[in-house]
Amino acid sequence: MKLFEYIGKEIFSSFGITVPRGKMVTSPEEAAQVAAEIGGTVVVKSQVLAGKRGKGGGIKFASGAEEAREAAASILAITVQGHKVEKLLVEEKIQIDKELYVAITIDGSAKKPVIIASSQGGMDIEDVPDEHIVKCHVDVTVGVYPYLGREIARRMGLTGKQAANFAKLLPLLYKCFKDKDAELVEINPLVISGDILIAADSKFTVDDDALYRQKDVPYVEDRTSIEKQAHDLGLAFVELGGNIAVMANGAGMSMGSLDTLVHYGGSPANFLDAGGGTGMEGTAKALELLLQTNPRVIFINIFGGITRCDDVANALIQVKKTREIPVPVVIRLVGTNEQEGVKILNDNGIEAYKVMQEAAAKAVEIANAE
Amino acid sequence: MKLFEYIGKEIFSSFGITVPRGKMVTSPEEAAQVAAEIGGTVVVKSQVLAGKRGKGGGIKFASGAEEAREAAASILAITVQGHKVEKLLVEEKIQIDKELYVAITIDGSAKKPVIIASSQGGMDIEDVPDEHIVKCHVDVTVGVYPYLGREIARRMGLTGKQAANFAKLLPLLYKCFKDKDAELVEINPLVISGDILIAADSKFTVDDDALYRQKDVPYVEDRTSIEKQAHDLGLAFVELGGNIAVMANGAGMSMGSLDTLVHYGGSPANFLDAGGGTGMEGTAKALELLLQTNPRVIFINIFGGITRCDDVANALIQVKKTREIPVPVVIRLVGTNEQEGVKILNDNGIEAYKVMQEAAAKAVEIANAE
Amino acid sequence: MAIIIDENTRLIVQGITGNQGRFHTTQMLAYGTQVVGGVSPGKGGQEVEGVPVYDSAFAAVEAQNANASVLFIPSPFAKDAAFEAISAGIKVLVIVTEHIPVHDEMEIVEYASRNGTTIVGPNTFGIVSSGKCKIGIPPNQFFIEGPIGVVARSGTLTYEIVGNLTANGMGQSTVVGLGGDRVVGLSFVDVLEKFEHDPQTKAVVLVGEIGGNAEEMASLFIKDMTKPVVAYIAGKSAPPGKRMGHAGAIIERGKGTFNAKVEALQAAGARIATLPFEVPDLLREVIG
Amino acid sequence: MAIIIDENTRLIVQGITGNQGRFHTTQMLAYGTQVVGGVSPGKGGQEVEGVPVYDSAFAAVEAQNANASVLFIPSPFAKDAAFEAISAGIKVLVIVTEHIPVHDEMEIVEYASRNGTTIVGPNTFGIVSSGKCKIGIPPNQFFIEGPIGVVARSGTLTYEIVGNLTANGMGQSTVVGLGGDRVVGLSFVDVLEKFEHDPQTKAVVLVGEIGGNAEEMASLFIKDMTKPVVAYIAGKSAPPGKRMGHAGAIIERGKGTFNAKVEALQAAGARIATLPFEVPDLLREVIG
Repeated sequence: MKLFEYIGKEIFSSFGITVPRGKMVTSPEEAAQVAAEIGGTVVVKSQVLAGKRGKGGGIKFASGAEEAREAAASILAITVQGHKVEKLLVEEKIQIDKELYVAITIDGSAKKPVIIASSQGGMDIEDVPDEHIVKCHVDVTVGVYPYLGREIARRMGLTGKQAANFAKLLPLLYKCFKDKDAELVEINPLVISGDILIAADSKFTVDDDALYRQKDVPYVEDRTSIEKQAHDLGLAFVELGGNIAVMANGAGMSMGSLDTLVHYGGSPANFLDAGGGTGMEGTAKALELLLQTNPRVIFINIFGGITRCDDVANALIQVKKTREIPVPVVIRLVGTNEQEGVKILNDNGIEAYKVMQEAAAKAVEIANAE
Repeated sequence: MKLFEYIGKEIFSSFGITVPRGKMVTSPEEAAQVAAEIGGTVVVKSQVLAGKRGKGGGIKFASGAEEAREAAASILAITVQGHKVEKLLVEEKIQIDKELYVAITIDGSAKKPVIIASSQGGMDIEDVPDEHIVKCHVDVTVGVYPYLGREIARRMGLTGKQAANFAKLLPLLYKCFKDKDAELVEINPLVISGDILIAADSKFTVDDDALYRQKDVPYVEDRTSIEKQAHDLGLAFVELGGNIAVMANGAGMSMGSLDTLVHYGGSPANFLDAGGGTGMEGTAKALELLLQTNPRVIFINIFGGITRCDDVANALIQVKKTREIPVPVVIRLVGTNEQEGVKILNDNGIEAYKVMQEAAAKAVEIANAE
Repeated sequence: MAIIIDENTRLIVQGITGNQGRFHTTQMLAYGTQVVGGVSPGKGGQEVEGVPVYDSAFAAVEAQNANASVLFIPSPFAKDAAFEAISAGIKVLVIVTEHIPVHDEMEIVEYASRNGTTIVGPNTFGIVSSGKCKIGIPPNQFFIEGPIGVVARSGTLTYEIVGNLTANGMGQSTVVGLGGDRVVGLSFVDVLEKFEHDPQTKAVVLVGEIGGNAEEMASLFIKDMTKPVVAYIAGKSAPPGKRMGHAGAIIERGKGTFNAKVEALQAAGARIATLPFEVPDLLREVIG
Repeated sequence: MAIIIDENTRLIVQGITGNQGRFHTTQMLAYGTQVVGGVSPGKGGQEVEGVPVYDSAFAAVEAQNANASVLFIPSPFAKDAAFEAISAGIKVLVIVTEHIPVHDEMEIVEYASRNGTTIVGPNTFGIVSSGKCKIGIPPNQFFIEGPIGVVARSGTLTYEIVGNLTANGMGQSTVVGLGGDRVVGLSFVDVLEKFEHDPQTKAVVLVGEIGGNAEEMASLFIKDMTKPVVAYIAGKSAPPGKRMGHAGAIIERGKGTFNAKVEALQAAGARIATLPFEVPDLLREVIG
């Protein structure tokens, strides 16, 4: 789960990391008030889960309450990188002597956290040449000590108080990363302002699988309506925009199904991993979801392991009985309890495919028919 | 630093370990009031840094406020194991189905914490046969997980809810041990009361060297007046009761000096490690301390490494100038700046020994002279 | 021969008294796996399908000389159970559980590596040394003994491919599910290395997917392998920035794309199946 | 020969710009130790007694190919500095600092053991391979080369005994200060084992003290040693329950008494010096 900038900064601050003075607001009036409280020049930043907000007009400077009100009103009226703006962060404008970059994320191949730092902050880290990037893995049983901060500061070319302050910051950032079950904490830019280091932005992603123990992290919704319904059912769902609704069991199998459909010239409406062992009821609800994508055909691809073919067949029949299914259903059904499943389908006048590619080709044929 | 039972229990409770309801009081009136609040039978326990308080009359049961007042008055009037009683803990009397033992301390030879547990609590762990004691070292980079509690519970013969509750308790106790820089946390007895486990007593020793970062642990004074003065000077000092005041540099050297004095028939007044590199001023203050033990002779044994012999000599001369030293001083002085030191002493009419045993023998001779 | 597990593997099931644990214990016994004990705190002394249940993994290992374990334990408790197994001396630990927090996974993997325990998973279907031992949840009927080693990140897709192999008369030496999470115990390279040295294995099927750089790392090893490798990579049609079910299956910041993986594998000499069902034909070409 | 350190040891001094660090750098250089660098964050580029100062241990190790380090760092910062040295690849780390919290010491020792670093101390005078290399704080003049290995828990007492040895013409191969704290890196057994295999060492002096069970553990090893051992145990006259200066020197719950230690050592064949000055005579008896 990605957090808004202002939430990430609140967390940083609670761990002792310096952030600009500021406050989240939702209206031009509040923005004016906060600007007045802060005094001087403020920056008004759209709070959306996207980068490059400045280019989309999502960040404006303002001198005084009136300008802040206007800036807030104009940003609240636009969409930034496709996101409607509902929240703003009004902050003091800080003195920028230099911009650094620092992040901690998870390196799956090393199986460890990795610290990424650069003396060239303020731009995408992907655009920074490798020789200006310092990377360092963290032993999770040891954690991050100040010495690691000193060493990384040295490799970034920092000296004196700035190096000492970076050495203080890094263990705090790691504690943040670990205590909040983060997948990513990123400060870009980390601003050098005199000798002080200030987190001028925050990217903060919390591991979805750890949300059950991160109750005090405010929930941020970043799913479409259907994706949210799927999530509430415990299903992995991604909207793709095509016209073939797809259900398969297993993430790899689902991707394989999409690839096969595309291979035959089809256009999938979604990714849906119905999971292993989802019972009849879950399967029925998954089918209801698929119908919401308004497809021209539904493609079901089941290789029964834990999933029982008869459960899937019964679920399909059940949905058919309770509501109109306005489009054809192409189903491939093999594996556990295959015979029972196929019989149920046949008894209800539905053909079942045994071979995935034949079923996929059929689904594409229906979808692409005039 | 050893903590009183009631402080240890407050810490346990703050970590989620169940303790009896109760409160520390310092007068019979307060004891009566707390007993009334608790209701039923209470136990009034002397708060002194010693074991076996029950045998010394330091623990009494009382039904109701009046009895509690009387019990408190009687305990406040006595000394328990040589300690004057100034504080009492008034607690609810809990139902005792069985008494267990659990402690975590430091095993110097394994260089790790060690968990010690027994199904035979309520007595000194030294008196429990080995086959009823479960020991288990802790990897400090891993810590204590519930599984270790389950396994130890199993080896203690616990089952069902009691085992499950022990498995919950152990990680809390370890967190307590680690977060508070403890050298020892001991619960004896750990009372089984129905399915609940209650810490009916606490022994809690915090590492003196970590007190600088354990500011919220209340300070408990357990030193004699001279020992406290020595501690405030950064010197290690132990009162021993004899008539030869001893100062040496280094703990081993100090012990060796005592051993040598005893070997020659002497009786040391104290252990004093003047430390390495204690300057002139510190040495002078150490000498002042020695005089407070009212010795018949002062024995100074210096092997100068970091410590400079001229500093020690100058300190001695300085003290001699500012106040009367009413007893003879026998000094052995070798090592760094030995010549300078010996010259200073000789210039002031003091002889310096070169060989430790000769000096020790001389000091004993003076002390034992009629 | 086979890799990681074989007919001498003595398995305990942690969480044996739960629905999943009970069901798959039955299935594993039916496949021929030596399930020698189960663990369920507070239920020691019971039996599940004739398998004795113990209160702790230590007790089970002590009593049964077990060397492998499989976790059917809900994610919030999985780390504790994994540490227990590793502490108890288990050498192969299969973690079926999905949705374990990734910080827990990093700690499990680190602790296992310090103790010499092989972790299969988390979020894996498990591992099968066909005809000898199955640990995990795949359906029994598709796994027959033979010369093909299979290593995969995803589950059902692997059944599909193994089902195709079996239908084509191509048995498997060992089928390893690495797991779908971002941090898992075994890498492709770890398993490829073992297949390279396993006399039974004649060719290897690698089932990868978008996200991460595990396939790219694998290609560095494949370059020097003597045994042929056929690879299928799922997610060709997946859009960037979207997590395709698996935590690890996401193209972020332009990394972990289908094309990069396929190019790396092809350059290393692997044959690429465009769709899952092409694998048997490609295998036939490389092993003749 | 010698043990742990020798003429090839390349030392860095962490905390070189402090009073202690500066003073003892001079002393160690005077003894002939190769002090190749110092560490003092923010002071990189300076020199102390001609020794270049670096901002981090990593920088110092990189530039100077150092393999040993000594800490003159206040106790609250000692753990950080020790972890830095170990991470930077230092193989012998001497921790002079006293009053380090024991929980920090346990973590340092554990991390060192995982990384193959030998820890001397904490709360030690250091280690001297006489005539070759001195790391730590003992006065230079008493350490001359010879056949006697010395291992001790306390400092000044060791100077006393080594001073006596030197006065009696008995040089030392290596003198090791284990440190006076409850948890230290090296044990008597670790050092005795090295002396047993060191060709230069003909006899060993063990300087112990009350508290703990290090001497009892040592006696188990001494039993099987081919080289003679003379032991002195300080604290015969110490009362129980009182900490005699060192954190480890305390008789608690009847354990760690003088008598228990002397009996164990005697039973193992060690000769016992009742007082420090008896050591040379006893040595003469055992090595003839």
